[in-house]
Amino acid sequence: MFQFDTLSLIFVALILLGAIPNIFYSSGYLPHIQRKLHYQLHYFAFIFSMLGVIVSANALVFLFFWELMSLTSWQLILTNVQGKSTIKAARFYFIMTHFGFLFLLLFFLIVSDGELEISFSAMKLIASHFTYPTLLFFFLVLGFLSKAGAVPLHVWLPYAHPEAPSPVSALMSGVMLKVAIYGMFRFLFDVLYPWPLEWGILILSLGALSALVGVLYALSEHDIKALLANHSIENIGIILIGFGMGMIFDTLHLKTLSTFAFIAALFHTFNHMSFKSLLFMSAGAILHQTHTKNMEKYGGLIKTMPVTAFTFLIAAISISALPPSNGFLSEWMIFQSMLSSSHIDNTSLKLAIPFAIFALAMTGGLAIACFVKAYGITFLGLHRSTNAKHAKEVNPLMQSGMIMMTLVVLSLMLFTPFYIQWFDKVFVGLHRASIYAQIFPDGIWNMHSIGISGGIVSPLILLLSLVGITALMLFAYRIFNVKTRVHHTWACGYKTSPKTQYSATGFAGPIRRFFNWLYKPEEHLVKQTIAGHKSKFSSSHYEVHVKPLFEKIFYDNIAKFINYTSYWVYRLAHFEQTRYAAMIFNIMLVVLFSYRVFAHDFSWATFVLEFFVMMISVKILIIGDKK
Amino acid sequence: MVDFLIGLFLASLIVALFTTRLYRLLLWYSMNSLMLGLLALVIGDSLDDNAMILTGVMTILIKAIGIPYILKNLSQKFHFVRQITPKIKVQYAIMLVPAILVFTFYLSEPITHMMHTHANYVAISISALFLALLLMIEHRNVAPKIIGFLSMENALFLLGITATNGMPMLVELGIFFDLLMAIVVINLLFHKEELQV
Amino acid sequence: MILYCITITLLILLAPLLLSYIKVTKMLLLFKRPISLFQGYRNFSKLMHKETIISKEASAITHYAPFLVLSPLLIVLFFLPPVVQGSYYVSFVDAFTITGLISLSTFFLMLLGLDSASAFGGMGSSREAFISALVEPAMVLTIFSVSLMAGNLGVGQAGVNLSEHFPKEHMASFLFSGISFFILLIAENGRIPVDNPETHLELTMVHEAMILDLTGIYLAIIETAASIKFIIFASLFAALFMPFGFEFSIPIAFLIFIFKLFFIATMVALLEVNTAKLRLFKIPNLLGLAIVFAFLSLITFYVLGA
Amino acid sequence: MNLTLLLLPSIIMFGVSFLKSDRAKYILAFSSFVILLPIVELFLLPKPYNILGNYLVADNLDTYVLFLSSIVGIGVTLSLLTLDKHVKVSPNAYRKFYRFFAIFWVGLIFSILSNHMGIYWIGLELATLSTVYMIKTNYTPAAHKEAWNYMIVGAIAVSLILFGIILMYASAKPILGESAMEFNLLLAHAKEIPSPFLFEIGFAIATIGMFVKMGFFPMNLWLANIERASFYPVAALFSGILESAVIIGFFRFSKIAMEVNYNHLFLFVFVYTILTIFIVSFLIYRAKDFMRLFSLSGIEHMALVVIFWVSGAPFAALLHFGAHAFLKPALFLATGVLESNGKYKIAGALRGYKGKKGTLFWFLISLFILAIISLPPSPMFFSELYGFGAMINRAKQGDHILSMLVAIFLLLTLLSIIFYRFVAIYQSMKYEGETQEKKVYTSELFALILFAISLMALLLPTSLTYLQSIA
Repeated sequence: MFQFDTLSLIFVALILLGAIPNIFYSSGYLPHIQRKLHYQLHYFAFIFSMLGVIVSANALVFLFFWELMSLTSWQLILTNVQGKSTIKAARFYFIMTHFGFLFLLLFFLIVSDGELEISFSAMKLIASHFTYPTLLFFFLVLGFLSKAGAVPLHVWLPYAHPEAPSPVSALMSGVMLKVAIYGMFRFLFDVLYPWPLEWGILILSLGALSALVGVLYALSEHDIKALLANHSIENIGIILIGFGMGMIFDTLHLKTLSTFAFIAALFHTFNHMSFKSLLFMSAGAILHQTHTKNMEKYGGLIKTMPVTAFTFLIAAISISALPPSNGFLSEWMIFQSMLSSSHIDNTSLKLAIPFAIFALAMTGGLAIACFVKAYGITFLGLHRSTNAKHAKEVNPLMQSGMIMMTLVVLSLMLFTPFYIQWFDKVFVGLHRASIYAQIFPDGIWNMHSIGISGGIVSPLILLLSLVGITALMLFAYRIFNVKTRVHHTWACGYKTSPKTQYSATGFAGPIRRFFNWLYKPEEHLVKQTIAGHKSKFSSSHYEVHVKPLFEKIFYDNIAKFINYTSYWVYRLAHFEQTRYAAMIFNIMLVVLFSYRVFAHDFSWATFVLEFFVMMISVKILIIGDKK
Repeated sequence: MVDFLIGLFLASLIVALFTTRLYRLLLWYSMNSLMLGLLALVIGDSLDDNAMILTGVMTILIKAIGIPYILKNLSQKFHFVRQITPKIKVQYAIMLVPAILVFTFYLSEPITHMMHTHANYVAISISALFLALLLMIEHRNVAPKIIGFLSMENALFLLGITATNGMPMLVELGIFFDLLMAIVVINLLFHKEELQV
Repeated sequence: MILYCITITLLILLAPLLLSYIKVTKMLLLFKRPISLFQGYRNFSKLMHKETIISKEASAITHYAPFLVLSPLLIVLFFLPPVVQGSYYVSFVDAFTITGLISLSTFFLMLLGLDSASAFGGMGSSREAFISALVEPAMVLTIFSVSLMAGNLGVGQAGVNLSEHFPKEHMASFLFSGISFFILLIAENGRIPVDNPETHLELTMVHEAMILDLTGIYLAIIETAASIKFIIFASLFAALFMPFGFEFSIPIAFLIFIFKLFFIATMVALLEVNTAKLRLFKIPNLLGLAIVFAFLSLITFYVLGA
Repeated sequence: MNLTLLLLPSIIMFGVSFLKSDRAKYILAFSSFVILLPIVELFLLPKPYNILGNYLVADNLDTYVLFLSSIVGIGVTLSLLTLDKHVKVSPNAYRKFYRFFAIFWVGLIFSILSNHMGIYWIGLELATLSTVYMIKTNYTPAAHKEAWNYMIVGAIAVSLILFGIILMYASAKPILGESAMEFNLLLAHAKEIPSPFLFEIGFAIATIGMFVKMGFFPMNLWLANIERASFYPVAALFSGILESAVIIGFFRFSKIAMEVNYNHLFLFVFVYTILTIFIVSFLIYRAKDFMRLFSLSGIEHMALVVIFWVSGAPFAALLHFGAHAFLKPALFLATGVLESNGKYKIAGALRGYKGKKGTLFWFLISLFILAIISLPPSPMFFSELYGFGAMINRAKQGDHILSMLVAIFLLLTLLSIIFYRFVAIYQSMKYEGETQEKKVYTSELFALILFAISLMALLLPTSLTYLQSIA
């Protein structure tokens, strides 16, 4: 029923690291929730089911907990229903996870021969005899990546995460998505092991695409939680890039490089868990105080909510992959593993990998812009609404949750070697050579890339020197004893007011304009002009909404198609109100005819004849003449 | 003799399809049932099967006389619409009837290789089934639909008699019992108010 | 080790001079009376003595950010390729780390701009975010492709390798990355045509807008950071894209290096004189060019090996 | 154990229904409960157990189905006790309802326990005809119309079944003689049938009859309309009990057909089921009232039961059937409460319940609604896992593995449309619309609890092993 190998244990640790601070935070958040019993019940069931997925050792238990996880998280989104948007988001989320579940179901049913209690290793044997392994791979990818939120199955994230209560968003984004990554690890290694090159390239490209799409849509958001949700897409993309590289290297029999890339992916998984949880918690704290998710209504919160501001800053630095944070280290590893591929002679790889490098580099730059926006608009400057003005620091329980999560982030930063050693054991458990000694050949100070003439980074030295130099300068500043004076910000002689600040929309303006071809934004400009002057106006209001392109072309059309079909089916079905005898007549005719044609002696001529007979009969007996 | 009676059975059913008056329809149904009963008597006689002879007698009594009589009574009591025009155009119907016959013979063609005697009887029974369905299709009123349903019953009796040389007694009695039950229910349904379906 | 320290000290000391040099060159070319070459130092000492005015709207970020802007850049100085033979150098630090450190500095600079609740600060930050979002990928790609050509991902080692055996077979990608890097040098340091460091007009400001509210010692720190950033880029350019003069004896090599720096500064000045400031929304055309060249250089190296 | 004992409660019920006293209501209900007792005894007897020669033979499969039906019957009776609080119903109608209910049970017991195609059919016809009048206990024009509709369509369907039975009988008569009507003999000698084509034709016609009766393609809406027009306990009866009589016939016929030619059977049933689920899923997508919704979903479940059975997963089919038999009646019975404030009001149907009874009610209904879209830990979750597993296994053994997989995928996609709709409806019931007070009566709650307990009992390891032993 259950297994506890290193891979499972690592992910158990991940869940616990994500969940324990969250429990504190959640208890602090509880007074904010009306249906407490409902919430508590599903909250703990959710954590429990995630653990269940991780440690399950056969398909039946896995699928059971997987669905339980979807079910509870769906109910958690519905904890505080505030209008249509929550309901829509919850519905969308649930159908998407169910969609993924279908593929997982197909996958498991194929590889288990219907015997759902067999172990994963027994599945491997069955899978190896299956004629279309790529089909299995596609099922797996669709199943897990719809949960993880990779493009093009990512659309639900920016809807579902903002609507859930903040502790739940933190859990969903920080931890639940990782369960899907666990699934990738578990089943690609345990069941579908030798991978063709194409699979790795597919994962790599999906990752690159997700990373770009995620960060681009994050930039255009002004709902803080939706922004963070979009960043989850980006980070899942980054994890997948690492994962894909690992698969590619493995196919090319570069085992150590492959392990390195996988460790990078795993490391980033942990990092994303830590900082994304923290970000959602901080965002939740702000939401808790200001009662709005709209960033345009924040501002100046650093003065009243210093703890939240500090934790958010740490997480923002980490997610923007700025040295020496843990986010930086894992992205560095992923970069290094991609660059180690320069000597590989394979054209498709040579095209795919530079693209992925480019995507990752591009992502980094945009992520920084995005988090400057998120942090700056939220915490700095003057408050933009009365709600923000009255915000206070949240209660100690929530604070403790955030601080604990900050400690997790910092521990990932400080004890990188320890974590890497641990991740390394996962792959030793999967019959690979340990590469810890190659990554840290001389103590914990320098972290080496595995590739030929790869780079080296020394996270602790970087951290120490940064802190050291800054402290030194601060010390010098104290010594100088500089005279200071406090005065209002200069605003060209006008009074400094919250309204003159840059807004989140304005901040992202240039980038949005650059990517206009992608966003195709809806712009609303309302302007009260004075006496017909174009340039003189008493008030103006500008809003931009970006609807994701994928949603527009993909999901909306599917919805339209279903609507259309159901309309026709509905019309057809209503014939039976008056024409039931004719319906039975025709179904008899077609069944008997088909039995005659197919079961006795098949020939195309009779088949065509049957077709025409049926057409005529349906026309005469059911549809009838037009009046 | 058997073939002749079967021919008459089919003919009465086909004529019923083109009828436009309710009483005429009842008459044709009664003829149809009569043929069935006679058929049972003939086959039962030739096979020396008492059960089948009993079936034949019961068929004639219940189906050829009893049911048409009850239905006629009901129709007078509840003022049925007696002018019943088929909804399917006659032009179509005259094409459909032969088409159904051709189809059923085509359908049962493989059976002729498998069982030697009764393949055509199976075909005719199936076509009778289809024709009875057609009867139900072409009328909107309740009464002809009931006739159609009863003709279906006849069709399967035909099958039972000709193709299998009679079903077990128990089953046949059960079927009659159910038929009576059906009539009771129909009676009850009519009892409250007469309504067009 | 001594040479290493000397180099770093030299770079720090040269930094303000180099910026003043550009200004002087420009003024000369425009037939203006030039300022002193040592104006940078003067400004610094003047600002150090001034009283610091802190905005009432600002938060703790304003107190710490200037130091955090400067310190990553100072750290980068330690990672640059060596100037002379026999000097110690940190061989292994790669492009991603260097770019990351520069971005860290930019990150705090942008926060600084947003902190004071002034419209200018936000505007500057927004523009800077836009520009650096486009610059960062190009920079990572460029340096990576150069270091791949040099056969070592560590930038320091790459610089040495390039001057020891220049990879002639990769000339094409080398050229592409050179072009890209030069554009980046201009963009990252806020030179014309991306930014105009000399005006305080809201249409054109980027870097200046962010630091409009700073005075005294904070301004001094930020100005120093700007000059150090320039010298980092210049010396990276010198080491990676003009890989010669390394093999000479120590004093000559030093001189050649300084000459290279001034040559780069002259080129920048010439460019500044000859072009007009671009509109903000035209900047992507230029930076797009940089990204394209960077990507091209990487892909040329990868696919064609040229 | 003899037949009299089995039929005794029904006969008493029939007799009591003619008494015109107020107490008759409770005696009737009690006699309906008592039906369970002989069935439980039958359940415990060693199988196969010949009740009436070789005509009525109780084996594991049919006692299981009968047992399920009797539990549903108790639930229906329970909710009938308070039916008059929701809708207008005269005492006379009550008694008439029970009168036909008694006949219904007789027919049902015969058809489920029969080992003889003819008796099976007679029982089925009896059950069908008796339900016609149950629909009419609701004195509305709509109910009258639908009763006629049911009468005619049901009669066609049942005639088709008999027609098919006769053809099958004809095909096997040359080797088995008169006993060709006995299921177990027919099964044992299925391979020797001289004219398999005739048998298949018969099977096809009988199956069409059964499918029409269960509301498969193309007759998807008639059951829904009937259930809409009649009282909701009748609807529960339809979906919970009557279908069990039909499905057991299908189980038996298809077992024989599997022996005759498995591939033909599989293809036929598979295509038919996919078509059914295709239509049903899109109809559910547009359904706007509870009756129609539950009825259509019942059709979907029956289609799944059928396809699971045919794919060689009788365990999954039986489990699914059991879950369906408990869930659907429960929901139908609850409809009376859910629709307290208007027939077509889905939004807010789960709101406005006060007190412990109310809370328990909406909680149970939430669970039931989520259980019919097979979320764990609903038995349907497990049955679908095993059922689809068997289908895929079947696909892997065949030659057309890709097209089969595509078909299975299509099936799953259609099921997710249903899933989507139910999720939407559940959310709408719970979170949208205004709160209006609704009243829940204890007897209804008892019925729901009974169903909930039975559902949980289905998941016990013992019952699972029992089901596996049937299979």
